[in-house]
Amino acid sequence: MPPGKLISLAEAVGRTSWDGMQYASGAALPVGSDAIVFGRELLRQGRKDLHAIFHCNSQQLNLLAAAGAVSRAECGFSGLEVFGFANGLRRAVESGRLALEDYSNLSMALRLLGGALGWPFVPATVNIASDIQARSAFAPDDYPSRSKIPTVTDPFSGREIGALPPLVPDLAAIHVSLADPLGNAIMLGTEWSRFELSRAAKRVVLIADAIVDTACMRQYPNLVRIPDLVVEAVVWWPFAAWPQSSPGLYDVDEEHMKLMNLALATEDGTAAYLRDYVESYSDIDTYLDLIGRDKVASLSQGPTSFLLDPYRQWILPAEALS
Amino acid sequence: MPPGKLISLAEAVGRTSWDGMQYASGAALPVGSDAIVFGRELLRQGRKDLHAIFHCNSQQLNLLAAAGAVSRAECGFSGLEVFGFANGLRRAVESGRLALEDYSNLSMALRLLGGALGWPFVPATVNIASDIQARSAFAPDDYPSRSKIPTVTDPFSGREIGALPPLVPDLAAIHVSLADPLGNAIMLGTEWSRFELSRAAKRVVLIADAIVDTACMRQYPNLVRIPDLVVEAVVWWPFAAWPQSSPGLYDVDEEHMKLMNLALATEDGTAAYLRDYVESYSDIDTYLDLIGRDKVASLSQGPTSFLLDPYRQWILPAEALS
Amino acid sequence: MTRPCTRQEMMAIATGREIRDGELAIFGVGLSMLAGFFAQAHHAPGVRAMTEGGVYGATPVGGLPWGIECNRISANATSFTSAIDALGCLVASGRCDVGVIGAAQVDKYGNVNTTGVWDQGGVIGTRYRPPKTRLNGAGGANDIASGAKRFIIMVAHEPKRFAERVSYISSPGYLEGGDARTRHGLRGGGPSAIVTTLGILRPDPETREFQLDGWYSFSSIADIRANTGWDLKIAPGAQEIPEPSVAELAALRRVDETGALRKN
Amino acid sequence: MTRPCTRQEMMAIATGREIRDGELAIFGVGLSMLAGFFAQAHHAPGVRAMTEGGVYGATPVGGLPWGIECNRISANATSFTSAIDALGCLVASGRCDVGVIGAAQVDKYGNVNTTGVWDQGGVIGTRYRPPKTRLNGAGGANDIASGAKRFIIMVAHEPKRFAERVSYISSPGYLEGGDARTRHGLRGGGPSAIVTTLGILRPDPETREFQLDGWYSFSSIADIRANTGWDLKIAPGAQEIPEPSVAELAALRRVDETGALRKN
Repeated sequence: MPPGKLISLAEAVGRTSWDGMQYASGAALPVGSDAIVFGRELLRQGRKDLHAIFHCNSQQLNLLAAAGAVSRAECGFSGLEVFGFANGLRRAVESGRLALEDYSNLSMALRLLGGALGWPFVPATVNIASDIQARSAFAPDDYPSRSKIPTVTDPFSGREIGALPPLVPDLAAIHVSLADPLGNAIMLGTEWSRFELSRAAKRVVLIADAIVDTACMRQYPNLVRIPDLVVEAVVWWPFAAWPQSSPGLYDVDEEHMKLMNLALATEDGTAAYLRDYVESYSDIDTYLDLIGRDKVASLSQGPTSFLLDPYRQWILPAEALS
Repeated sequence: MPPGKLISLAEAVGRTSWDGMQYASGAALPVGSDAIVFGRELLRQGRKDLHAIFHCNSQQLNLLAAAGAVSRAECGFSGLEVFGFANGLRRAVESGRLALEDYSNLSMALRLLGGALGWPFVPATVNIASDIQARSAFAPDDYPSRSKIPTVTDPFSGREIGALPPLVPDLAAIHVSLADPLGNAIMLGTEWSRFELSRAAKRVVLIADAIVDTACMRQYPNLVRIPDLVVEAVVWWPFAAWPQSSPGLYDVDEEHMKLMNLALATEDGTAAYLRDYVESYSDIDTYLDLIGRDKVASLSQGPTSFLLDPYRQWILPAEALS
Repeated sequence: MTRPCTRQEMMAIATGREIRDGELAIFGVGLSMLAGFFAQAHHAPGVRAMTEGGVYGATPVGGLPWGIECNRISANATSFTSAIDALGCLVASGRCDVGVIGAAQVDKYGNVNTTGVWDQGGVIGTRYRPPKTRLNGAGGANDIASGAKRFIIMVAHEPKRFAERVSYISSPGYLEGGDARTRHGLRGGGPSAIVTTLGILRPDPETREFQLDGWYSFSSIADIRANTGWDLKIAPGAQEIPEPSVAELAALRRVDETGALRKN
Repeated sequence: MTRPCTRQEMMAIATGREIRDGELAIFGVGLSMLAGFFAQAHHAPGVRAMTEGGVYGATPVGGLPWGIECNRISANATSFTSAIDALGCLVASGRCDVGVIGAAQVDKYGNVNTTGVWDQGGVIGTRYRPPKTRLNGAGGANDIASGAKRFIIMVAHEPKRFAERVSYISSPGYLEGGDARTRHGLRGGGPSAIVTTLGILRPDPETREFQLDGWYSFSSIADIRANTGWDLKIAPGAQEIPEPSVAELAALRRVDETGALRKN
């Protein structure tokens, strides 16, 4: 059955990305289900001047920002949850190298929904009456801002609410637990806003931890929240979200989360991280070696492993995917 | 583990319904996944003057309208798909007994989403420039109507689009394939707008074809699109959508679909139908007898039966549910 | 008369020919779904088909589905989502390439009425009043007509169905003609063809008035004009439409295995 | 000093006491989640808890979750949906009874800054400029603060965190005080309490200025005033807050099994 839309990671990045593009990813919360391996490959291929659309910051945005590849970003949360502030992103923001436009976690998701529906604006009952509405990093002189979240008059009551600008990213690289070669995908764990993102973006590439036979999708069509008809390409890459988690497949690598964020706090640390963890592998095997085969095994035995059980029978082996 | 929120159908109707209420149901397409057994019980308990919110007409609305229990209705499609026009509904509309406010299938779903999100209005790029926008059965003298789908000015472009009125029904009776006693629910087949409805309505009662142990939900949390925290009560009723289908559980009963719609075409036929198929059973056993045990068995062996297979092990037997 | 197929089959094949491989397409239930799945079976294997309910990747099994979510179409789908997804994210958004809708009544600008039949000459007036005969309402057709890049109207060619002006616009065609759709802010491109049991009508590129573009081997210009409720113009280049090929008819009859299109 | 528990534990317990059984509640990650799950474990078994990501029915296993969607909280959930569902349908809509949020800086009207620290006295001016120290942004806290019926702010009580006026309103409290929330069209009721490592502040019913409502056995009015960056008023009826009961502390420590709250 493979390849269908299955292509290599390098080819996916080469075919769908360019300098200056609006690049959307992350789209899950900061420590899980992030297509960070796509971001590593963006750096390997030297992409720069990205306009990053991340519902929340993730280690991917943290890395891209630390490496100087992002000049504008929009997100709802810029930290790393219990792992603290995102050092790479904060350095880029504090230095003025990266303009970070702030929204909230709901408004980012609603903006993706608005893009998906082709709406000119999205009603906002949040972000109003705050500095998120009043201040714009993209239009610093517009204060109080009238261009970022302007008001709109409800025709029923005559009262004003906010209007959010919809998002239509050039590309979305979306992490999914399971995909078939046609591009149907199953997400285990919260979708966060990956459903909306998959419909908002002009082009969609799936980064899947495992590839399953389409028979799996026919057994569980209600789980296939991203259908093939919105997907351009599928990349198979185990541990694609590492060091972050993928519910059902692997846990957070706490040690590397800390090591990585510490490294990204400085220029030198970032250079070392890029050398050791971005440029250093040549394929999936050497990538898994880099993580460490013991760690791959232990992270796979997490408390959510049972969530994968119903689908294991359809997972295609590596031999079938080349 | 039962009862949790499990209550009888008669108690659910008695506790949550009243004359004149905004009653939402249907919420799947016309020949499937409709909580019609709740509608039959509304008639058994003599409810009247209902304001029906049905994304699409279904045999339930057709029946309620034929019986004279509905004075106002809003829907996006008023037919019965390949089974033709809905004779009970059309009689009520043509006679002027029932005011039917027309929307489209997308705008009904968006209005539920708007109710769910607590928005004052929902942007509309559909229904505009049509008689759906221009004419209102609820406000017949308002022509061209300015109250039903007024215009709103997009603050980004200055152009006008439509504004849909959100829906917040008093009660939603939602058909689901599987529920647990806590009120977590799995829908097999398209959700249509049941997700949005479950968040828009003030109160939610689930009508489930089968009850499963909560362990099923913990194995498949991504399938639980209606979580217990929005659900007030759960009613177990096999073949709850009959004569319509429930993907994975039973097929459409073509013969009864036709018999029923033919009956609802006349006052006499409706009276006979109410006597024979609404007032005639006293519990689940006599209801299944009415359908016919052979038919129950044959309709259960449909081409989608395999969709239920993963969940069969958790289905609680009738003995556990009383 | 020894037609190679029924009028309904010819209409379904002519509609299916309008659908191109790889397109994102939405089909209603009934005849339009058969037309779409015929196209998929014959010349557009890569058509990305969906239904209003968000059923993806399916082809019907066991004959014409009873409805969009019915088990015959649910049995081999790869994804089920929702109405907002299919009709909103994929159609009203402007992403859908082509939709197929039916009509009880259509007018010379391709406006569609599926809502009702009114007495007094079909004129409702400036006060809403219930129809003499209530039909099905707009369903998803209004959303397709508003948002799809183009759509095809399938309709039986009878005088009562082809009006100078529909009583009620359930789904917008070109409204008053010309650039009216743009002025009213509709995103989609409008109807590209009216495919009937007698032939095909297409809009004039300027006025958007529908003109006769083709007739079948078993119909004629005179026949079609006699069955059209406005003074139908003949498009430059109008001609007879090729009969179904053996392969086309075989593909259609595989899809329509219960013979729904052969009943009249 | 022989405190029965750490300051952070006291803060978590005092926060948990604000949550009532049966309420629809949303907890952020970290300390606020521990406070919420403590309430559920101790006196509010029927609390209907959710996270921003749409994780329902879960209680964390194996210690403090790393994040809202992390495996420790995914392992025993009954439902996973999405951000729009949790933060939109259930919180911004006005349905959620209570939320718990953190703060880097809070002011006397309960406005919260989690976005940054600016130099020049923390005044940004009328042109946007990047912060000297970038923090985490609003996350879902803005949505909770805008929409929840009430919310509780959990914050370490230090002078730099308690300002007359926050530099940046990431999440709105009572804005300029009085009925400002209503005038600005915010749906939710605003902050009902600021629970700190030293005590509890509550808003004056008219002015909405936060006043000292209670102190812990190990703190005092003087201590709290010295650590507050505005001239803190004392509410009528302010008093010492009861120490944790044995059952409360046991419940908290069951939830906080890795001792995250006992580190300082």
